[in-house]
Amino acid sequence: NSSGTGGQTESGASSGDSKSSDKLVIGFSQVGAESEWRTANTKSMQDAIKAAGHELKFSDAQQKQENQIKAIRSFIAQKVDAIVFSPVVETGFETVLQEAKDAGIPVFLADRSVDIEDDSLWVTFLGSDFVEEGRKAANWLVEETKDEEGDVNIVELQGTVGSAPAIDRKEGFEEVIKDHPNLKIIKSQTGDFTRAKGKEVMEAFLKSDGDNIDVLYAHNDDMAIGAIQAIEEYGLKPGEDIKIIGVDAVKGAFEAMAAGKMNVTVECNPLFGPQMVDLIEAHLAGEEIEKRVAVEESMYTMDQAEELLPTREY
Amino acid sequence: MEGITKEFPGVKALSNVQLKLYPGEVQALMGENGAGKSTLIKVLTGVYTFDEGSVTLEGKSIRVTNPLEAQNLGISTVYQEVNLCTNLSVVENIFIGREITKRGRLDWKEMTRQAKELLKTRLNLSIDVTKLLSSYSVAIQQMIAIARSLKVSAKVLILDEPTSSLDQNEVNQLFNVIRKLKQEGLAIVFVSHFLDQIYEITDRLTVLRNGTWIGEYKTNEIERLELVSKMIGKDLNELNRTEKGTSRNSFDKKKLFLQGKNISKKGKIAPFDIDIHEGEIVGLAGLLGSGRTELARLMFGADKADTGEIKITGSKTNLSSPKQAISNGIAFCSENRKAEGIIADLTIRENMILAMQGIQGWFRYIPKKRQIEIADEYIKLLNINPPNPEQLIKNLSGGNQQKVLLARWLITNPKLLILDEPTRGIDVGAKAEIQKLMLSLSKEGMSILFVSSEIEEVLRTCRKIAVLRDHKKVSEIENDQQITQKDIMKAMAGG
Amino acid sequence: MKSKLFWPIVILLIILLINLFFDKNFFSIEVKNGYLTGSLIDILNRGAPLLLVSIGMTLVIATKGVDLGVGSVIAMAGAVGAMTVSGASGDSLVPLFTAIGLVIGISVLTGIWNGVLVSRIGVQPIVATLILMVAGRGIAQLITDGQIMTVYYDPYTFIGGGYLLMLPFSIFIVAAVMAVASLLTRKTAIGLFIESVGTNPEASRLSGINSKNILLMVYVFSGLCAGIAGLILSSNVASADGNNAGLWYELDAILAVVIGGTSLNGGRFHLMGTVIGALIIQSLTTTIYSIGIAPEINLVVKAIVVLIVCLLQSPEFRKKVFGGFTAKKIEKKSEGVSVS
Amino acid sequence: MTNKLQLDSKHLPLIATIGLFIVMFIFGSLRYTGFFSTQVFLNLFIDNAFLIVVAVGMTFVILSGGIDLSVGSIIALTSMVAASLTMNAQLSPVLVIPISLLVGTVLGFCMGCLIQYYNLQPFIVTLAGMFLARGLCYLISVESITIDHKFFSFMASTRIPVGGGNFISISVIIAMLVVIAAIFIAHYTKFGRNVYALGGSEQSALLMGLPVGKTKILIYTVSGFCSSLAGIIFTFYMLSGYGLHANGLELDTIAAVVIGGTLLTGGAGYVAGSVVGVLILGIIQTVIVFEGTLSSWWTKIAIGTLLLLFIVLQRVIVARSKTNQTTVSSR
Ligand SMILES: Nc1ncnc2c1ncn2[C@@H]1O[C@H](COP(=O)(O)OP(=O)(O)OP(=O)(O)O)[C@@H](O)[C@H]1O
Ligand SMILES: Nc1ncnc2c1ncn2[C@@H]1O[C@H](COP(=O)(O)OP(=O)(O)OP(=O)(O)O)[C@@H](O)[C@H]1O
Ligand SMILES: [Mg+2]
Ligand SMILES: [Mg+2]
Repeated sequence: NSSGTGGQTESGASSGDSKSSDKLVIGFSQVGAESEWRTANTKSMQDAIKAAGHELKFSDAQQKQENQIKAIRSFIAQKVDAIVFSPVVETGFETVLQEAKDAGIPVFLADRSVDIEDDSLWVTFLGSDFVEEGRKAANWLVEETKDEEGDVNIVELQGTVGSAPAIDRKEGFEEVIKDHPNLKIIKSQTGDFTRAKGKEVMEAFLKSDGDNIDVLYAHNDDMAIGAIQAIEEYGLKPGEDIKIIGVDAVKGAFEAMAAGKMNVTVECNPLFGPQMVDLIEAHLAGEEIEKRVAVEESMYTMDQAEELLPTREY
Repeated sequence: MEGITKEFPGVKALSNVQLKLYPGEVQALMGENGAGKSTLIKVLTGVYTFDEGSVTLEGKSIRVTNPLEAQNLGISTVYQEVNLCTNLSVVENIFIGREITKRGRLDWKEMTRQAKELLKTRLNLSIDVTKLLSSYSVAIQQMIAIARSLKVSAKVLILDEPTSSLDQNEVNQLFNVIRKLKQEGLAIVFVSHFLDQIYEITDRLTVLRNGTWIGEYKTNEIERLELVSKMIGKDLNELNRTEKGTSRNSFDKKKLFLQGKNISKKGKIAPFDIDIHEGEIVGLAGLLGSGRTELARLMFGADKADTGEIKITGSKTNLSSPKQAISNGIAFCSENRKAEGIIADLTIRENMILAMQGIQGWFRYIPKKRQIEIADEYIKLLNINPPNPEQLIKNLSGGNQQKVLLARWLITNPKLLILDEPTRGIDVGAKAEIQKLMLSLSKEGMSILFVSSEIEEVLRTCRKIAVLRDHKKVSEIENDQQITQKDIMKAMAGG
Repeated sequence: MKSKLFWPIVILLIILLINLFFDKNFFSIEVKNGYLTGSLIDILNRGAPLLLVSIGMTLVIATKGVDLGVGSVIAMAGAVGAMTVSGASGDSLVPLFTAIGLVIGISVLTGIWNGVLVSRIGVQPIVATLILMVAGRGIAQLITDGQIMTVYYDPYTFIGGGYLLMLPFSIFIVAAVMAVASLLTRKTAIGLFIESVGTNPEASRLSGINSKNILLMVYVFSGLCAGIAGLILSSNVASADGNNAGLWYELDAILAVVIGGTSLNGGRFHLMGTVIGALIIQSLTTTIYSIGIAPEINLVVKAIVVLIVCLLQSPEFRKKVFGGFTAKKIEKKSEGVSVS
Repeated sequence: MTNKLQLDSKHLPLIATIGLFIVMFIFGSLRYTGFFSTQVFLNLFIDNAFLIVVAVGMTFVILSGGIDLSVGSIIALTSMVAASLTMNAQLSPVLVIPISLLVGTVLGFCMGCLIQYYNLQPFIVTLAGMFLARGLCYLISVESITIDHKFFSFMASTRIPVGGGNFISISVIIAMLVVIAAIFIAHYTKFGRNVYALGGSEQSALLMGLPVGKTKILIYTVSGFCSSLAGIIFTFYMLSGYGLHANGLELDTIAAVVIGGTLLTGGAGYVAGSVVGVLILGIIQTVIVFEGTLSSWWTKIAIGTLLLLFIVLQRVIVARSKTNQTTVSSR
């Protein structure tokens, strides 16, 4: 939060030349509004662009790639100064990005990258590394259970089947635990990133495996929160009987951690709007920019929760 | 066809029935409503498969499993209910299944030409054949169905009640066609409840009763009354026919029930006036498409009138929906049984009480026991077969469906009953019953607006006859002893 | 009627028995923390929202319509409910009843909206309700401001998570709605009117039935059912998620109705069949979760089960498959179309 | 069909729809800079080529009184099959394209057979087909597969100039060919007329001796084929195969067909109408993107509102002129 406004003034001061003080028209194509995280991300972008005095053309793709391509085409037709977009999927944007390039409009990727050989098609990718998030989660678990004698039984709540965060968070997590044979994923099922599904699936897990479950790894906090309710209703203590790992670090997760019901959440920071605006302005001012810019992220555990809770924005 | 047996769940529709057809002859299939005529035809054309029996065509044993096969074998059929696609144009309905193609594409020009010609020359009908079938009345649709069946080069032509909503002119036209086909060596099956027609056109008759075969006779060798008694299985004397004299019932012409002034609907019917007294039976006569149905619909609020006002027992009333009409004591039995009458998936009982329940509203539900009582009462009154109130109406024979619809309206005990071709497809015995019923109802004070293509029937029952021509009411005739069919016909045809 | 229910029940039993194979205690119901618990009760509890929506959907389908808006109504109802009680705390029941009142109000309103479009303006049901399906989710998010709204007010969570007489409260809600629906359709003329309007609207109109009001009513009822389902769902997870709550419920509900033996062509409807259909779907979902089927093949499994269910209900299929052994028996029952 | 006289009542929904589309285009042009250009109009075709193709297939299904929910999933499956054959199995497009086209065709055929022979409801059979096709995608791969192949890139990026610096894509040409073929099939072949008859009344069609079973199976096969063809176009468009592609597309397609004036009960409607329906959905989206200030939820509400506006106006126009018409329609 503090970095938000801070970054803003900084950039305004640094770019003194006429080009970037011009009002820019920035087209932003968002994936959708499927989660709190996404909404926070959208808001951050909107606020940052407005605060910098630029004009925003916003388009919501409703989770559909074809809509996103259409939106980018329309941005080109409207001759915007820059296009920012969070690709729904990694693949399939060559054609339209080529059109943008031909029209001389720079493209910035947010949150997720694209899988295209020709990296001249976009300026930079600013976003989180989902695989790394999975690794972080696993590393925490490895650390936490290093004294444990027997098997540690893990259940996994996956995100939407086929979505990039689900695939990557699973991959990163498995990559780490495969060196620790006592860590075992005994059940893995999709909870579609939602609370209701998370709860429902966890309920079924508990019915079939009940007291064997030691750890829950959820691909996002929402599913973890749903699962916590299921665990409580089942009569176990979340956070103690079953350790809970989430990803995203949304406010709800902090509340759960503060109440001692959740152990850890890996941050996936959506508030990179100001950072993005800086990058756009820098690029248009002719500065050289790295192809991959990481968003600053960390990990929060139960003991930090109480103190950080009031500062969380999303 | 030999030893045909067909069983529906709970009903043995045909048992050991035979039917022989000879080239160059017209064979009549006779029987009461529900005797099994239509079923026999459907078995022959592969709509139903039969349980036992055999069918031979030109010495070869055949087993038809669908109508397409039947057509390919040279059996062309007009089914009882008009079975055409109302969403297609008339040309398409005539040609679909045997379209004319030119260089791989359908040749609409040619088909339109041929269709026009066919209707004109064969049936003397000149209509716009590119219009949708739904824009034509049931009668016209029936003619088109006949035209379609003529289009095939067939060996066997089956006509299941083709004349039920045609008037005399059209029937004559059809008979001319049939005679011609007969000469060409076709074997023709003709079903009708009009004895006059049977005697006029057929050579032989096969009589069915209750799904059993009664006998085959040469038409000119059997007396009318004998035939009827064969059909209904009762002695002749029991069949007391309504005499013309009794119909001219005396009623006081003092109480006016409905008074319509200057009612019209653009493109449908020119402004007309109409008075209906309590206990009066008013007939509507006219040629095909003269606007009788349209007039009747306006009186019921099924269509909204553009102009005019209606007074019921003296006070001005707005009839803009059927519901309003019904609450004013008006009932309307449509000529289009299939589209506007039956609720196919419901039972006899439910179909019967529907209008009554409509009056009672959502919450004053007629208790089931009462429903069954009512249904049983009318099943008995109208002699509906099968007498099971829980049978689905779609499984009933055409005539029996008609009776159920009649019952639906009788149950509401209306003050004015509008009947559009109520005797369509009803057998001789039942027809007489219904006419008798109409008279006795009118004696009790019920007014009836009666539309029929049978002038004789109108003459027999009606006190007053309104004649329509070209969507216009042309005259109103008081029916007294001197009036004959000829007079009415003259008025209908004009000139 | 009886035979319509036979195959759905058999299928439900088969699915449950498959579970028994994996989990010996599947059918056992025990008392835990003072409540009855067990997989069967879970299925009922979890399935409550789907059951409700399907019951409403049955009546809509009986009029030859379909209501695609139910998922969005669920989301809106949850959002409204959660928002109303979001500030509340403590044990005062006033916010709870306000929430319930508002939800019922909103869902009736959505029903009127759909009903008016279909019955008065004459829009085809699938498109009319598609409008609400799209816009409703937007409205739900507008209410929650795109956030997942969490509720910290215990009475609210009772609706979807509480217990009464040792059983989940949601089961009682379903039972009540089902009872109302059955009474309305079988003890009043409404059922008859729905079936007649669904079979032949024109003939019904000419018989003096106000088919417009019947249509309006079924959409209102469907909206109401969806609204209550939304309340249960949102209360159960103590939060409201405008974007995801009730997603794809419309398809599951239609599926339940059809499995239950009601035809999409309108006419006869079978409420009890729908209930069994919904239970089949819920049991299937639960089974997939609990026997550990990989998420990638969830859909394939679901597709196969749906197909089997439909095939078993098809007389033509049964004749072909079982015809060999029980030809005689079936022939007698069948419509008389001979086998040979 | 050939008769000019028919240009009245039957074509009215279609004419109303086209009229509304033009109004919308004018509205957009007046309101947004850059909207009034040939390219924006052509983009509607470029971006919706696949939707046009599925809508064409769906039109036949709906005309016959059925429904096909599997189209979106078949697009995804086709893209997945094409991608994995090209990238994993390294097959040449000469093989890949026909095989991929077979995917939907075969699935459609099977669904048609189930519907016909076992008398199942199309809604359910195609719903199962929808689950199955999407499930099969995940069996091939849960991740998306990028296609990196000369042929596909060529198909994707070739621009066919149409004058004035405007261009269309190859997919648009394919889509237009499909539309022309479909219009021909619908009106000038026996199959086409049988579809209409079937939609009017299946029972009548049967009694009239039409090959109902064959027609039905063929209809679903055609729809499956169109979905697969759309899948190929979609693959050109996306240059990837992915299990989540075209999620929920079936409803868009049905909406497009119905907005285009086809009755869901079957028997009445036009292929050309569906194309206009697709364009209308497209222009709604374009307007919203050009507006560019709507949040995610307002976007949804706006789509709903515009859809409502369209449908109600269409209804009003049609109803208005119906009352001026002389004929009674029985529906
Ligand atoms: N699908 C069916 N299911 C059950 N019963 C049927 C079915 N179709 C016909 N029936 C029964 O078969 C019997 C014969 O009916 P059919 O239609 O052949 O009579 P019909 O002689 O043509 O009478 P009508 O003169 O009234 O047309 C009737 O009792 C009818 O109820
Ligand atoms: N000979 C015809 N030529 C053209 N159109 C006709 C003809 N006959 C009927 N129609 C059309 O059918 C419509 C229905 O007519 P209507 O039902 O009022 O006739 P009707 O007098 O009841 O005769 P019937 O019931 O014997 O058909 C008319 O409005 C007209 O458009
Ligand atoms: Mg008959
Ligand atoms: Mg008439």
